[in-house]
Amino acid sequence: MRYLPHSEADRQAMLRAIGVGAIDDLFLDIPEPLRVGALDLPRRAGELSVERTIGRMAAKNVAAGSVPFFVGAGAYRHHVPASVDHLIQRSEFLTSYTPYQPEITQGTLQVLFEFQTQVAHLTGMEVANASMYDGSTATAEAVLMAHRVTRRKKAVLSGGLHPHYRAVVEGLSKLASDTVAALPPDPAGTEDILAAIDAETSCVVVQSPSVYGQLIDLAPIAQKAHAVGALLVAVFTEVVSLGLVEPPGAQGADIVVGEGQGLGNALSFGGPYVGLFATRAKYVRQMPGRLCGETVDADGRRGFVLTLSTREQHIRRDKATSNICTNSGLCALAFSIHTTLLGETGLARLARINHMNAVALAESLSELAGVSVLNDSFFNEFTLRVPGDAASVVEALAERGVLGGVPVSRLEPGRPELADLILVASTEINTDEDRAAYAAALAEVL
Amino acid sequence: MRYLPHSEADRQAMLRAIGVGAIDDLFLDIPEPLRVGALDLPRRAGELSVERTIGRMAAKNVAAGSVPFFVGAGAYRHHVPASVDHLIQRSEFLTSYTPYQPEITQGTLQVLFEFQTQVAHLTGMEVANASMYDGSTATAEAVLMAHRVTRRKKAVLSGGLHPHYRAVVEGLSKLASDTVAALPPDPAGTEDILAAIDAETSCVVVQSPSVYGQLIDLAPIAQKAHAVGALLVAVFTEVVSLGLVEPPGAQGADIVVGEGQGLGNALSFGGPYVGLFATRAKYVRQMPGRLCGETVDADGRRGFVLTLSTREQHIRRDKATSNICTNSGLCALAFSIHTTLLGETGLARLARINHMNAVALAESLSELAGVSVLNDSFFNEFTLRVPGDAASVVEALAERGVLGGVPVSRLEPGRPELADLILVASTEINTDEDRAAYAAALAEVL
Amino acid sequence: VEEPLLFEIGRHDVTGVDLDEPGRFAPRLGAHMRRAPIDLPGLSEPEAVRHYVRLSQKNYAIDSGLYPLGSCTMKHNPRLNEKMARLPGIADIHPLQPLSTVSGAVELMAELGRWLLEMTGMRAVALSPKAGAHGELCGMMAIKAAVEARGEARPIVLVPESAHGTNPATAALLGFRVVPVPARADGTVDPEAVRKLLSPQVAAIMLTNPNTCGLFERDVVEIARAVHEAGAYFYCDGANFNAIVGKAKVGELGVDAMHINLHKTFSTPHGGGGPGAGPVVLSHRLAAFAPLPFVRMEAEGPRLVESEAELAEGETPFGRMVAFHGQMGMYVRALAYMLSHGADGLKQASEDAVLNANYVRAGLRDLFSQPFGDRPCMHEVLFDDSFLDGTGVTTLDFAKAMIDEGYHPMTMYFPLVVHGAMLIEPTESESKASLDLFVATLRDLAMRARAGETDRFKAAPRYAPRRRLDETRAARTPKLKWEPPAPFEQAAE
Amino acid sequence: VEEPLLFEIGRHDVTGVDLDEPGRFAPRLGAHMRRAPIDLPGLSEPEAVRHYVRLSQKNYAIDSGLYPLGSCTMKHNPRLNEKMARLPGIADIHPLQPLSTVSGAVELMAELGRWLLEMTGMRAVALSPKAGAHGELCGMMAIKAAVEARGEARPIVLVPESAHGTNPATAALLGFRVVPVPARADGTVDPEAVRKLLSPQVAAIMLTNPNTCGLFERDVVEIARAVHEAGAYFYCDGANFNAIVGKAKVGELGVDAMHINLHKTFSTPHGGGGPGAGPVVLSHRLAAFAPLPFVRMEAEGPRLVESEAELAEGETPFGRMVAFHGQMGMYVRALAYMLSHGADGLKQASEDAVLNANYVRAGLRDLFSQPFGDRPCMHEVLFDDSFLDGTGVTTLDFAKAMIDEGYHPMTMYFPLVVHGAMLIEPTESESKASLDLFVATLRDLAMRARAGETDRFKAAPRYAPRRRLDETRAARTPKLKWEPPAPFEQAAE
Repeated sequence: MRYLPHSEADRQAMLRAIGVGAIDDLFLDIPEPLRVGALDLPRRAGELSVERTIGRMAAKNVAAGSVPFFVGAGAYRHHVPASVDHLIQRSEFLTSYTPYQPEITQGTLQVLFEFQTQVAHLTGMEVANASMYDGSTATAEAVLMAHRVTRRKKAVLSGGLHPHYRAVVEGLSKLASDTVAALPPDPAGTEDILAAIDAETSCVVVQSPSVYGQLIDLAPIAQKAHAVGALLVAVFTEVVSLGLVEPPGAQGADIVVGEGQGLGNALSFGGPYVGLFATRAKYVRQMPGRLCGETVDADGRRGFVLTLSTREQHIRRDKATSNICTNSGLCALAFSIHTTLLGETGLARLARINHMNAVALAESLSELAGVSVLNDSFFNEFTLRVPGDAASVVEALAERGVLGGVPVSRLEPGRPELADLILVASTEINTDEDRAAYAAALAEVL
Repeated sequence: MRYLPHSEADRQAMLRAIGVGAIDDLFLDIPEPLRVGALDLPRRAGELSVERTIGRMAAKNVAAGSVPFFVGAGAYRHHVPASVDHLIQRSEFLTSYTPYQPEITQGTLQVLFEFQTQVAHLTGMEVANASMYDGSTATAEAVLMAHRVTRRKKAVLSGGLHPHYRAVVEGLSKLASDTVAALPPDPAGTEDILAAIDAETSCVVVQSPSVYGQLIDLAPIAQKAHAVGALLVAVFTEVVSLGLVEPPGAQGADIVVGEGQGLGNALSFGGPYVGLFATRAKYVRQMPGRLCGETVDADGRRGFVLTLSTREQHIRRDKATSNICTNSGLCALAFSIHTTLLGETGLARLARINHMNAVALAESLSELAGVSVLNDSFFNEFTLRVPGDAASVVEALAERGVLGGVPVSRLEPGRPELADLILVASTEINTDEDRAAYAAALAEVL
Repeated sequence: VEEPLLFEIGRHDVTGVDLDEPGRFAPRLGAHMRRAPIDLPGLSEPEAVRHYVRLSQKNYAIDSGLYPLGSCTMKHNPRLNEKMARLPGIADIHPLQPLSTVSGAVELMAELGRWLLEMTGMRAVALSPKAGAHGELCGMMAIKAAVEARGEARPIVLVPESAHGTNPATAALLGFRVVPVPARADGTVDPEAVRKLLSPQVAAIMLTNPNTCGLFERDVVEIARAVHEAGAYFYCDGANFNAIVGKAKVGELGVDAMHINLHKTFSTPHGGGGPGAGPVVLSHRLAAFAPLPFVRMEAEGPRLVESEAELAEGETPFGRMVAFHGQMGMYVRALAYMLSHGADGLKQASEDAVLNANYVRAGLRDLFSQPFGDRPCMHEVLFDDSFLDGTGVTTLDFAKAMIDEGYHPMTMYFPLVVHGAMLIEPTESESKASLDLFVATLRDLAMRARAGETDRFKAAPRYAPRRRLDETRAARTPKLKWEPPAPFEQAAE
Repeated sequence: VEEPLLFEIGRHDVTGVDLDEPGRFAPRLGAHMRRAPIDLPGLSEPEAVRHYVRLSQKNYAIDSGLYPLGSCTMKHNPRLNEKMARLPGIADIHPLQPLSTVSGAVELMAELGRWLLEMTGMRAVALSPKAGAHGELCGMMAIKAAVEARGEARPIVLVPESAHGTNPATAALLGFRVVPVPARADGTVDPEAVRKLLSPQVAAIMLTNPNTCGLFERDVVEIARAVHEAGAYFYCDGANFNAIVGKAKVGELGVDAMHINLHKTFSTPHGGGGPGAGPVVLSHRLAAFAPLPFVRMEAEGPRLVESEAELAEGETPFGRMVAFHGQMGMYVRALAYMLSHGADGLKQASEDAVLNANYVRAGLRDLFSQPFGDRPCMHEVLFDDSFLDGTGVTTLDFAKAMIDEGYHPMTMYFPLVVHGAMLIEPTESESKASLDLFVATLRDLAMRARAGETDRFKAAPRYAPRRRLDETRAARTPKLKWEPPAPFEQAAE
């Protein structure tokens, strides 16, 4: 087997050195009747065979890059520079462990320090951690953190929060005996969330742009929350929006969480992605996840280490702020490299192009009879109302080779009032031809 | 422009430091009327745009991996392990220069030393160089070297030599006023090359397996050549054959040259490839190309350097053994890694599989009426005689989605006696289904 | 060579991405336009490539040397897996594009599940957890849901002291009270001790097997029986599953839920700290509670069930662990690894992992001290620091001295049940020659420690990009992001 | 950390490639079966990856630091180009599969040719040469063919003494006699000197422009006129084309043939010594002689002409340089580079390259000595060793000391016309900050040399994987491949 270095002769020599006669003498602790004879699985296969097996599966999927593509709803197709993927595949990044031995992992550590700074700047917050699994789990952790900070147990969730995010928060809260007050779906951003905030509230969780694409004014919500001693948890699923819209930190958010996939990371059918998590400096010891900090070595030279680990499970065990014992290291690296390549100028321009493309698409599609855009303001995604069943429309578009978005019914099944809505995203990858193809296909389908 | 680090402010500051007012003040030596205004070419483009432009061109080609594929004739499609391409893309290999500063290029140098050893072992020769451009230019260099060694000027070329190789040798010889006696095409390996060797002969150049796939017994040719003071230059275009067939070194060859593409390197429409060049130790100072040798450093530790460079152009100028001042470094690295991964066991097995697949294909195709295999012995390629015009047959096969080989007429145009021949190769990439598809398509076409 | 911080070399007006400035258009941002700059320096591509290449050169990695981190399983990461994960039909598909356009992806998830279930002998699998600890959470949520479904309230979870910290942390996150289970003198759990702690208050036991001392819990079947008789569930921490693949099926041992770290057992890269993936296999007792989404095998093929609206009879998912469907990028790497090994290769890998650990044990047993006596271990071998008694050299010093010899240290001070623990896991990826050199180096260090060369250890590492770092300072005055240096005038004060 | 040779760690029965042993079949090898083993050790994949990763770590590279090799043009290698070269429609097409299945490849060659011709103002291009020196050979073969086509025999080629060694070597290879052209005191060629050497015996002059002293030959037009009047041809060595792309067209300067190193000017990677690519552009005087294969533009699109049977009126190729069609893998990288830059970016790159060289010149001019006076240079700046007079430090010592400062040395002792030459080419890829640090380091070294710290230079490098290597020993008793060590008994004698 190509991954196993031993020859048979090596194995025999090693068994002799250990002083046993056969390999099974090392497995004697496994009760005899429970030792496996053989697994009902195929035997080893060469690279060519594995490539063919997996290649066949891959070929059954429609790659986003092969069609006019407008799917978003929490994951976005952006162009990632070739150097990003090259760099993250460097052995020294790819095959390194968590940097617990800082003397020989300064590379990873400096990257994390730079990442934390970039995330803090992007979100307008004072401090960010070294990343979480993804946006949805970061949101759940933010709610738990708000409980710790406020010593309350009730989270209020906006109706613009991504339904999957809501489900993650609700599932955990239900089993942890916390309370969640989730407002009904709010496609147009018109809900009265202020009314839902009360003295029991630990935090109010608001997504902007919302899952429906609507941009939300967070400042009044922050004000109300703070007035009752609650925290504002601001969520985003499209990090590129931060290149153009006012950051949550400038609007009074206490915790900002979001999905970082849009920079540096492929769609990959939903994962791995990278959760971003930022907060105020005063809450740092209540924060979950890894943190990298600056210090000096024995010679006084600047260096970096994982720090404040007394919050973490491997030290504090059942008293930890979270059970999390990893970050999304390589995805964070990809995020950080892409952000570095863009810089201020590039990210702002990228965001403007995204917005322009979405505006152009919205204008073009809403010219069709019976079709309208629900949002008065949006970034690169909006909610489209179509005559008839949105899921069927999206399926019919797919048959015509256009991946036209996500029917809201897929995220919110069983709500007839949402059955005619499609979430439609457009990024810098879309060309005029893509938009024309969409409009033509939609006209044909309706 | 993303590859240019300067901001405009940087440029201005630098011009000031230099003491000139504008960039064109540094180009004053270019006569004014000859300074270019603007090139009639498009302006800069982002990655996405470049990917689309080149991707469109690429998409017009039929990738070998997407169809049953049987094309050889000097370039062979083998499966290259994924780790090979990963390793050669390491910055430290990919973006390093020729190892003229050995203290900081021991990586490249040790690879070359290992490569030279592998090539010497494979060919059965005493010494090999650090690689040439490709098999065809290595052959031309071998002829020039034979001229230097024998102080004669006439090369005899076998009719089994790849016609492109022959053309490269002939073109150079013609302009360098040397003589070439090229025997007529010899599909079945029946020529009497011994008769062409005389006292003027500097070398006789024989390919085995020949371009027609025929395996040639080199020993009697070596004997005759040596008897008249000439050298035997043995050529191969499929290095994988050396895993199964007797190496030229064991048959008396004086210089062995060949194409190494088959190990580690993609087809890439013909290049870059890697020429292999090996000879006897006594001729090493007449050898062209780079050589890496072992030595010690100032602390007595083993190390490697480029050596015997007094043969080379940058030292000897017009007295050099060749004008060559590069090798095919990265391709040689890929070759060496693939060979290391295979090892003795793997290469022998790979060669057996190739041979088995070619035998199975030959048997299957020659069952068709009017179709026959010309060769009595071959490795993974053979010459097929078909009824009618081979070029039309190959084109018709291509229309049916089978790339069935190379019509000999493409390499030897204007020879009606060869017009019904196809060179057909089969490697480990071919499945039973591929062979069945070929046989079915050929039956349909004939 | 030192590498500055991005913020010290980047400039706001430099970009490594060429984009055309959009033409005029009427924005629809409302009043939400960003008002202040972000403060994000940029680098051109050559600068960026060099920045990250140079940073990478300060890292140790499996590809550059043996990485004997016990419990972390730093094995070879095949490059084929990276290639497969980058196929457009895998990397470039959206989790919410029509299911009719991703049948291959669902098939891949089904196939991964099939392999995991056959290897473990379990009933159902929850693929979506994003890491091992997330898998633990998933498994314990399933257990809590099952307990609640029975109308019971069982507030206690039993956890041995040798467990990974994630075990008690996970239990606590769900509001459980953690009760420790003591270990026997031989490093394993005593079924009698468990039985004494069991009661109708106990929801589950969380056991690692093979355990963190590198030993197989030989009474696991008896423990499982006792747990089940008490109406509780058996959660197995699968961090060490790599020792027993093809040798024992946890389902047959009585386990109800176990997470599988795809990065440990199935070689997806650690990436400097993730991303991981932690699918959870579930017994028939818990299968119904598997969270959304999951793959259901139907006559027409596998089907991805995403919402409660699509549930069939008997499916009672406890909720959802993540947005979308989990770590496809890791699934494909793990599946490529499994397909490559096959049933025979997977078993061989377990055997070689155990062989290698015991070979290191055999090479060191006369000089190092084994806390539980000289007996075979599984895939990792545990030493304590008693062989350093009187030398003044601590486990930490010893580990840092390994850096100067070109090795990554082993896992230190874990498990907590052993004083000055040193946990060595060579994995199956190491050759005999590599282990011979490693053993020789450790022997040499041990002898130097005993010979009184204490300074060498206290000063270590000397040949690394940094010497020992001041972790106390980092924690006391946290500096968690770059701040511009004070202006010159102030700095000069 | 030392890395053993493959032959010291590999084993004949270990393989890193899984292949199934074929079943029984009747071989058709005749009597040609290999009789003895090859003697090729193998490594498993983890061992192989580590072997090559560790070897790579002993290399310097552009990606890890400034690489100021004059005349070699070590510029940034964009990763986009690597990605494009690996598209299946590029990497996985065979040179002899039916032309109907590779129209995109031919289109790519045509497009590359179009860019090269527009940038140079020439008539035709021969894409196939595999490297710069091979391109020289191609160009000189075209010239020789043209001379012969006129029924003439012109046995002499003029070459300035500052030329790359490949120039005289190439001319000699074709049987020409090389006659040197002296340089003026200012480092450029005097048209008068050329005129004096011209005669009906002279086939061509080979001139590098910008020349190897980093200077533009300002009398190039006059030289070209003289050469043409004498019935000879003007070959231009295009190694330094990168300084003038978008600034001057060599066709308008009177050049008849010039090779273009795609790896220098258009960023295809150097790869530790190749592969390169050396397309040759030809004037109307030589266009007809372009070798096979070439791309002909026809009404239906570009057509690849492979054989004499397909020639049109007036096409008289002198032969063929290589099997197949040349370096497609390099064509696509170069084209991606060109498309990325565009006309404006290519010009900017030339300007930045010249700007950077002059910035280094300005930073060093007071401490270093310029052999041809303090005047602007093109893309590289030449110093001689007179600033080291009396220090006991040679150019070589100085260069090796740069290694200890983390830099690759500049080109040394070339061009030969300058004593102790140091030729520095920073390329356009370096930032101002990078150059500032480089200049400061060189200034520091120069001052240390003058301060008498000779030992530091003589002992350099001290902080590299190896100290200075014994090149004499390597050449005197060449050891060009691995030999098994002598058995212990013998070795002990």
